[in-house]
Amino acid sequence: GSSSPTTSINTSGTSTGAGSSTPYTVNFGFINTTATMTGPWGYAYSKGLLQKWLKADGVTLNLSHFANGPLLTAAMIGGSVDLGVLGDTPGLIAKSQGLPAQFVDQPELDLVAWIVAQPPIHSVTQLAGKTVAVQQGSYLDRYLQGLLVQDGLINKVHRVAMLSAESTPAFEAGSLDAILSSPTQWPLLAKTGKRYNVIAKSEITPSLEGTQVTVATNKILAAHPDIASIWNSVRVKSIQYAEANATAYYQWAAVQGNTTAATEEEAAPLSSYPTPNFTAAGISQLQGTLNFLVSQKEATPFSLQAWEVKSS
Amino acid sequence: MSAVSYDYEVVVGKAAEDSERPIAKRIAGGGLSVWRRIWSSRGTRFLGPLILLGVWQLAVSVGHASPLSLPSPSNVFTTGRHLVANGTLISALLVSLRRVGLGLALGVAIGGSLALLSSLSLVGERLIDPVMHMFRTMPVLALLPLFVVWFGIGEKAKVFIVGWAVVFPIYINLYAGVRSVDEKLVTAGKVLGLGRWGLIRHVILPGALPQFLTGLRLALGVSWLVLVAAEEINATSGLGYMITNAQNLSETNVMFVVLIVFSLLGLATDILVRLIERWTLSWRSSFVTK
Amino acid sequence: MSAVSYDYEVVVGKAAEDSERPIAKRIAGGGLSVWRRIWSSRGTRFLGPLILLGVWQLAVSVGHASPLSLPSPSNVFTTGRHLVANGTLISALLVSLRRVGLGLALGVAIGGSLALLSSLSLVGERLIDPVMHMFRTMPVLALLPLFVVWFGIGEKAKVFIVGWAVVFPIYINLYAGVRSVDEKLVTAGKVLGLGRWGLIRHVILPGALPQFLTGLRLALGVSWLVLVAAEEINATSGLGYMITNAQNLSETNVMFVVLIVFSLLGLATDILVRLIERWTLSWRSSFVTK
Amino acid sequence: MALELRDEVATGSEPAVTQPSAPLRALTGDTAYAGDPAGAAGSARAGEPVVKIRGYGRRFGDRVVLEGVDLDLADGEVAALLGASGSGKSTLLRALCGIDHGADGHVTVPKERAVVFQDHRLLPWKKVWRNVLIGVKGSKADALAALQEVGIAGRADAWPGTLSGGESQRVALARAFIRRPRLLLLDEPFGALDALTRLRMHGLLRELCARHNPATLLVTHDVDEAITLADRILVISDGRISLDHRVGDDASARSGTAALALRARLLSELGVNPNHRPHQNHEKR
Amino acid sequence: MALELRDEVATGSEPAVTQPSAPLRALTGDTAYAGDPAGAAGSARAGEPVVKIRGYGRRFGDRVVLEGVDLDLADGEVAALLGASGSGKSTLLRALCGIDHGADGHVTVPKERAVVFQDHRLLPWKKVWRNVLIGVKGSKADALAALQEVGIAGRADAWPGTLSGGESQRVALARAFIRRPRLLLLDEPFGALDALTRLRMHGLLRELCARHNPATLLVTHDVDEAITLADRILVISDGRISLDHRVGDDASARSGTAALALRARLLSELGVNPNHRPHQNHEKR
Ligand SMILES: Nc1ncnc2c1ncn2[C@@H]1O[C@H](COP(=O)(O)OP(=O)(O)OP(=O)(O)O)[C@@H](O)[C@H]1O
Ligand SMILES: Nc1ncnc2c1ncn2[C@@H]1O[C@H](COP(=O)(O)OP(=O)(O)OP(=O)(O)O)[C@@H](O)[C@H]1O
Ligand SMILES: [Mg+2]
Ligand SMILES: [Mg+2]
Repeated sequence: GSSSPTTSINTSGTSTGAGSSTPYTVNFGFINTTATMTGPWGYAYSKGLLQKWLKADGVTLNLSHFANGPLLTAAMIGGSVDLGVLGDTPGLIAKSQGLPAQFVDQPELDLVAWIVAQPPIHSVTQLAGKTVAVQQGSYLDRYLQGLLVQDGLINKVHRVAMLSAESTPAFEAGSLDAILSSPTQWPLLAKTGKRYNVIAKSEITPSLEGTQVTVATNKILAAHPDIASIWNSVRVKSIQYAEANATAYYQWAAVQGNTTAATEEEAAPLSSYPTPNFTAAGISQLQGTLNFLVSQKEATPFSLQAWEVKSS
Repeated sequence: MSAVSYDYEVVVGKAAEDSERPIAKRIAGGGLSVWRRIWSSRGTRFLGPLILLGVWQLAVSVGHASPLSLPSPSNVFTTGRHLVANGTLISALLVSLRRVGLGLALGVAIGGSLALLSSLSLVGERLIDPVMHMFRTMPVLALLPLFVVWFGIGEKAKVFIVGWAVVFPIYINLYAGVRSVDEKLVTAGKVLGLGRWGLIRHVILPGALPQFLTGLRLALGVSWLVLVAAEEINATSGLGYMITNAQNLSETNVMFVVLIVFSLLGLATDILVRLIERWTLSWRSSFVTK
Repeated sequence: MSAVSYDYEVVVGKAAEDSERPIAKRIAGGGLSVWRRIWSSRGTRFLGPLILLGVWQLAVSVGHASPLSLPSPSNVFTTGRHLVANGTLISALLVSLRRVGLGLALGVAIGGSLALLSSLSLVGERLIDPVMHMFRTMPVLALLPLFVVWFGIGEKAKVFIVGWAVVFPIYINLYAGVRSVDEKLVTAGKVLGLGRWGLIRHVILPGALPQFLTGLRLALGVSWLVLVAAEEINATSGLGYMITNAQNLSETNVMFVVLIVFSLLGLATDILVRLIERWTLSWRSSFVTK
Repeated sequence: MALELRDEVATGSEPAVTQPSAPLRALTGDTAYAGDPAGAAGSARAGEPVVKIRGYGRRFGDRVVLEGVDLDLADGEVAALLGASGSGKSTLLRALCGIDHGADGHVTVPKERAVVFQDHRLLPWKKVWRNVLIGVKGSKADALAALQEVGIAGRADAWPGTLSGGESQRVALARAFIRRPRLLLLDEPFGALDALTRLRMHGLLRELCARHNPATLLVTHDVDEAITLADRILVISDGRISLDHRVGDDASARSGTAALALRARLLSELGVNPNHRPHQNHEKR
Repeated sequence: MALELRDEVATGSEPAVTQPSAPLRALTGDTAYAGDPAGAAGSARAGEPVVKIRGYGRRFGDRVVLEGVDLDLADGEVAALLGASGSGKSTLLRALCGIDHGADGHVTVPKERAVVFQDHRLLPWKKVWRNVLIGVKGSKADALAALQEVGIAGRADAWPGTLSGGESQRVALARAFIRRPRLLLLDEPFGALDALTRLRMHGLLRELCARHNPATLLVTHDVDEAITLADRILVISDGRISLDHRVGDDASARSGTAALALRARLLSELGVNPNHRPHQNHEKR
């Protein structure tokens, strides 16, 4: 696929089908417990740029946020959300269960995951017989399972499902031997003053890293087939804008995540936001995740190619 | 007297039944005694659930709902049969029953004791009641991390979470029940020579029992609700775990199977409480003819 | 008669009070009338919360808990003052109050109507009661995605979720309340010429009112609990949103501030229901001297 | 016949605790005064009895309390009902009220009824004056007038829970007296009253009867009261009406030797040795 | 003195709805029979009154029901208490029971008391025979014997809710009669009984008094009953004991002209024209 150039408002309504020429609203959903959208497009939104760019295409953006993937996909099924960004695992699972939506782009790659363990554990192999908590169905889970399969530990490590809100305090209290963490959570752990070991970082095994996917419902695509390209173009503009203001961007991200600019740069560098809607590296990461989910019987196989939205 | 005419009615006998007709018709949907007799039979309790099933099937057939949000009854049934056959459902049920049972026992014991202390002693009331009202609005979901810190991530934490949630309906209803016991009976008991424990045992508890049972009904319901939250912590089986899992994996069929299991558990707990009521409140039915 | 000696007691007068001493001491913690008088004053209701505060401070001082899991009262207080000063807390409170208020109104209306239908009509009972028991054990957490599918992600969904959770305590308590109305009074009302609505208005509802208010107490509590779940859906403010957010950002101070707001709301709702009780159940206090 | 049919219904319908609750049964039953012109009953023709009881019987489980009771009451007739404690007087009254759904036989009564229950049955959540007005249209002034007549206007704004036994009973009387019933059912309505108040109430009852001419059934344990007030005295024993005596219409029947003879007869019917007069033959201790 | 002090406590302690609930107050109060040897009361010396009432008064809000009542009851004395409805008879009895916490004055009573309440107060959740045994150690056989005496052994296994008015009253009587009280408080205990049963109960009461010799306070509206049963007749009016008459100890005082004279005096004290005899001067309608 490729990103198409933006088009200006066409009031005559003849250039594209299904009446997309009149201004319309797109309900956009993303995963975050705070109401602010993160990432370059979130930054652009906070500056009022994203709205301006979309306005030029006759699109008004209406943001909604969700605590987890299942709620976002439920909102897409119910028609409350037309376009959404979510983690690849919930996205692939929902698609394999029949989510009536298509794959617009892969806005973020290389989601970084760490395994943090209580001393004296200092390597993944030492996790054998230990308890590791991870949020089920998240990219962290995908990384952990992938790594354990790779190291032949999948049946030796006691893997438990917990939300980070509960696993973090449990880990601090010593009930857990290790937890999965994103670098953004690390400063919080460091704040306790205790010493923990980061025993694995996903940067080393990028094939096990998660990605994000943007999906658009069949409904919105039927009504406004150009929405995918419109969104892609403003996404690219956002990334370019953020790159041009990198320091300010990381600063902004740090405030949103209650972290530091350095942490944000490590966890989600601007380089992990590709401008093309589909990249070979990204698709191969996604395919890896899908294969993994299929092997775990959590998803049924399907063709990513066929899922990609057919740009108008 | 002049021949004024008055309305008469039959209060005993054949016509007495027919005279019930207009109102019976309005409320009961059928005016004939035959209908009343049919509705009185216990089997009609299954009608509501059946209608529900019908509405569900209809909603699916009309096709307004996507199978992702509302799978068809037959699909859910197949999935259910499969889950029963491979033992997943039964073992999850057993695990959860254990947690709920222990949590209930704990919560009823604590909530009941606190309610008695608070409703029977002035100092108890002053010390306990406001604290209970402060705790009961604290959302379990927000307390989960604290539970984890204090009670770990084992079975204990799960049982305590269920117990915590159960305490409040028991406390509130038993407290209200004790306070509503007819004071005339309490003073009578006292004058008749009952001591503190005698009064509690023979007058106050029996008098508060109906409301306690209402509390128990609610507690049974609540315990299944918080089970889902409790089983978000380090669970590898259980109904709550199953449903969260199904949700994460978008397995709507499984989710509905578990929801149906929950609803059947609701029916079962209701029947259980009805049995307890029939057994302990039989004196109430004796008022039937007065 | 031979000079058998019997025990006497003073039942009215100075000594009558002193004779209360042994038992008062055992239960009330202080045997002197002075103590009873002190405990009777309404101000002592704040003692429980104060003790709680003390225990909290102690736990922090002893230092068993990490500041991440249990911040100190003073820290929380500072954070609270800050959140009040910058308006965050107040606006969150107002937003949540609106949701809870609307949800309560909806839930009370629906739960109340269903309870009346079910407790007053045979057919209603057969059709409604089992279905209510089936629904009430279905965990709200698991139903959230269905709510989102059916009611969207706006205010409506949040209000409906609160309403849904409120329906059940209201239903259960009002149903039990109606069924516990003294049948002698119902037949008396009927014989005195009250029609269906007259009976409901003058006999059944007032008779069921105490239990309804117990249900309302529980409903008020439950509404704050589910608010947290409801505000997981696309909320940009509100207390539930604030607490989830704080949890995810590990802002334990903020979390505790919101928990304290919840507990104060619990106290406030209790006082509210007490006022309603004092106003509507004043006839009960008249039994005081009988 | 009718008896068998009822039996079937009585056993078929209400199985113990589960079903229909008190309020439910009351609501699905009929309502006095509710006006059901097309109902099963008709209108009175002059001279016909206003209360017709045929083959009435009542059993609780195995215990037969009343059986095969036949009784007619004419317009304006005041009948006193005597009988041992537990003989079924209140049971019969409940049937006449229309609130007993388990009886056998056939009973027709006028729709306009007023009742004083043995246990008063004031609604505890309604102030005294509102209790008087239950089920009738009237102002507080009407209620106060009725309460004035029974001598407790001063407690009009009290909660029923604070009344003395006699005061509650008088509120119940006021509640009956404010109506214009065709049938007045009084279950030991003066039992908790002192001598003076009782005489006043007798006067009131007479007045009410004179004004509205209802058929009246008065349950009492006081033989003298029955003789003073009633046109007709019924005694229940062994589940049937064992004595049905019409008191003569002239005043002489209620005084002097005629009254004493009647008194003796009634007492002996109730099992008391009629020679046993109060303040006579007991030596104390 | 004591009066002022009580007042202070009475107003200071119990503010309306919020505080202490019924069960709570009962529990934190004292308990009859509970045995408090170190308590404020002592033991009886022979010849001293067993009940001492001094300056007793009771007001409800502004309404003074009783004021400045002084009364002693001796061991074995049977006192009848007459008075208009609402005059405060039950109120006085409640104080003697020890369940009225708002009274003024000073009242001492023996710890062993038995009471029949005007409204019976059977516990609806206990079968009849268990109701009889509340607060006493005894077997079902004991309960049955007591129920036999009041003539309702046949209903021993019934729920109180199914009893007739007179039956409940007799259960309450059985409950009192099974005890060995030093003070027997009876609030209109025979009001709902028919003539025959009432006579039987009179006999039982006499027997009980002969056996245990308790001081007895019997509230009744029946002047004849008072004359037959009591050693002493008290009339309450206008908030005080307006008449305190000792009935002579010989049988003649309870029969013949002496009784009639006493009857007339009591009735006139109660406000009834003593010439007004039943079955005499009312012409009907
Ligand atoms: N629901 C019931 N179940 C069983 N027995 C009952 C029930 N109701 C009444 N009875 C019995 O029926 C008998 C008649 O009761 P009823 O109340 O009619 O007596 P009564 O003549 O009014 O007596 P009293 O003069 O004592 O009021 C009594 O023995 C009573 O115990
Ligand atoms: N809690 C209360 N509040 C207000 N007034 C009360 C209360 N309890 C009793 N009274 C009033 O006190 C008066 C005396 O009541 P009490 O019950 O002692 O009367 P009584 O002499 O027993 O009358 P009866 O013969 O009718 O039983 C009555 O007027 C009653 O209304
Ligand atoms: Mg009766
Ligand atoms: Mg009295």
